[in-house]
Amino acid sequence: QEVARFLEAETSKSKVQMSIHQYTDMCFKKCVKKIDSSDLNSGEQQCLQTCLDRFLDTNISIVKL
Amino acid sequence: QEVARFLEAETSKSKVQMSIHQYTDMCFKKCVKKIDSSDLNSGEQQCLQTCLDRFLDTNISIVKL
Amino acid sequence: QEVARFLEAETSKSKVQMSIHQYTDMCFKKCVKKIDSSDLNSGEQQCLQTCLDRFLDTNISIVKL
Amino acid sequence: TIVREIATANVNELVNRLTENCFELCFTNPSSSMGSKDKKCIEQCMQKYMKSWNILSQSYVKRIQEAKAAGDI
Amino acid sequence: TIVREIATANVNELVNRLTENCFELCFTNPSSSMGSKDKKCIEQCMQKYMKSWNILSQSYVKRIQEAKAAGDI
Amino acid sequence: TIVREIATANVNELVNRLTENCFELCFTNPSSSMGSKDKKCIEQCMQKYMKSWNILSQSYVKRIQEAKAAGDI
Repeated sequence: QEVARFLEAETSKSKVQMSIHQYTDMCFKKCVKKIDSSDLNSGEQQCLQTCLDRFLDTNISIVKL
Repeated sequence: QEVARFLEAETSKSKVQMSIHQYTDMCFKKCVKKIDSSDLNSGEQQCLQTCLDRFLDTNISIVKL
Repeated sequence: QEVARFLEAETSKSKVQMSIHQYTDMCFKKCVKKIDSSDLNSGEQQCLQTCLDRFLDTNISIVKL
Repeated sequence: TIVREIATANVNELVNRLTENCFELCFTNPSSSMGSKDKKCIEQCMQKYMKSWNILSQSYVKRIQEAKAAGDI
Repeated sequence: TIVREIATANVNELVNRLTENCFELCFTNPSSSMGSKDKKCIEQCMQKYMKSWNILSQSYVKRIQEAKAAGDI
Repeated sequence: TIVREIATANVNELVNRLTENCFELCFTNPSSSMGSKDKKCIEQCMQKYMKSWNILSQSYVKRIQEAKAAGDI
């Protein structure tokens, strides 16, 4: 039973990570248009943050409707 | 054996539903460009219909070739 | 044990094929813009080749970094 | 059960595709917070998407039945 | 058997990607019915896609062998 | 073990998405060989991507906890 609980926790952690991969991919495509440094500038950081926030707002709205 | 047949039917239903999700996603992206009402206008409806028909034509042609 | 080795070989062959499907899809979209013949012209062939080479370069660089 | 797992996968697929499409249509320039106009857009988008799903779902099933009857597949 | 399942998955993947690419290339403005010009386009597109698959498949296998030989992967 | 399989799937997913994004950003017009400028671009792109992953990962976990606390999900 403890094994089952452990596996469930691992699977759930893995689902969270897969979601983060999906969001990073989507928001990186939207917000990072050129590579001229290894740092994110402030506009890119702001864009990434807003992208995630509005995407999760949309997701939560849809699940609630 | 009845359980096997039941599961097969469920799996096949699920594959059909996954295909419909894929077609809706693809044709919605092609045909719906703005949201100013909760109804589909006649142009959008026509576009969705044609999108599905030509996509299935393509699919059937390819499988037959 | 031989069954296990056989299955592993099949699975690995299948992963290679899935990768080739992914690369063909991506490079075909990049390189083939219109259909007016059943043959690839030399520009398209060159483009497909370069697309794959640079993609694999990128992949190998990332895995090594 | 496996039947419930299939149903959950189906709902998840719908929610994911709905979220992605309505996010793209309603937030072309995401602003710092979500206003009532954005909420209305999401709700209308969701209804449009569901109506599209219904139209395509009916057409698809009809088309597949015709193709089977004609021996095309 | 599992070997047949893998083969089927491979063919399905090919048919799905072929359909999507040739649909996009041959029906930029889908019309109300499919004519002979459309059919020709799909057939040519399919042949182009298969040729692309062959080129990339050979290059990929060659490249992977070189990378293995060079100790890059 | 299954834990190792999950970890491998996670790393593969990251490498695949990194490769695709950095290939698109660094090779808009792929040339016949890879130069030092291209290598630098890939390295910078990879660092930008990892930083994006970290920002979004922290925000996501924080947001989910807030939504759970507020009873939204």
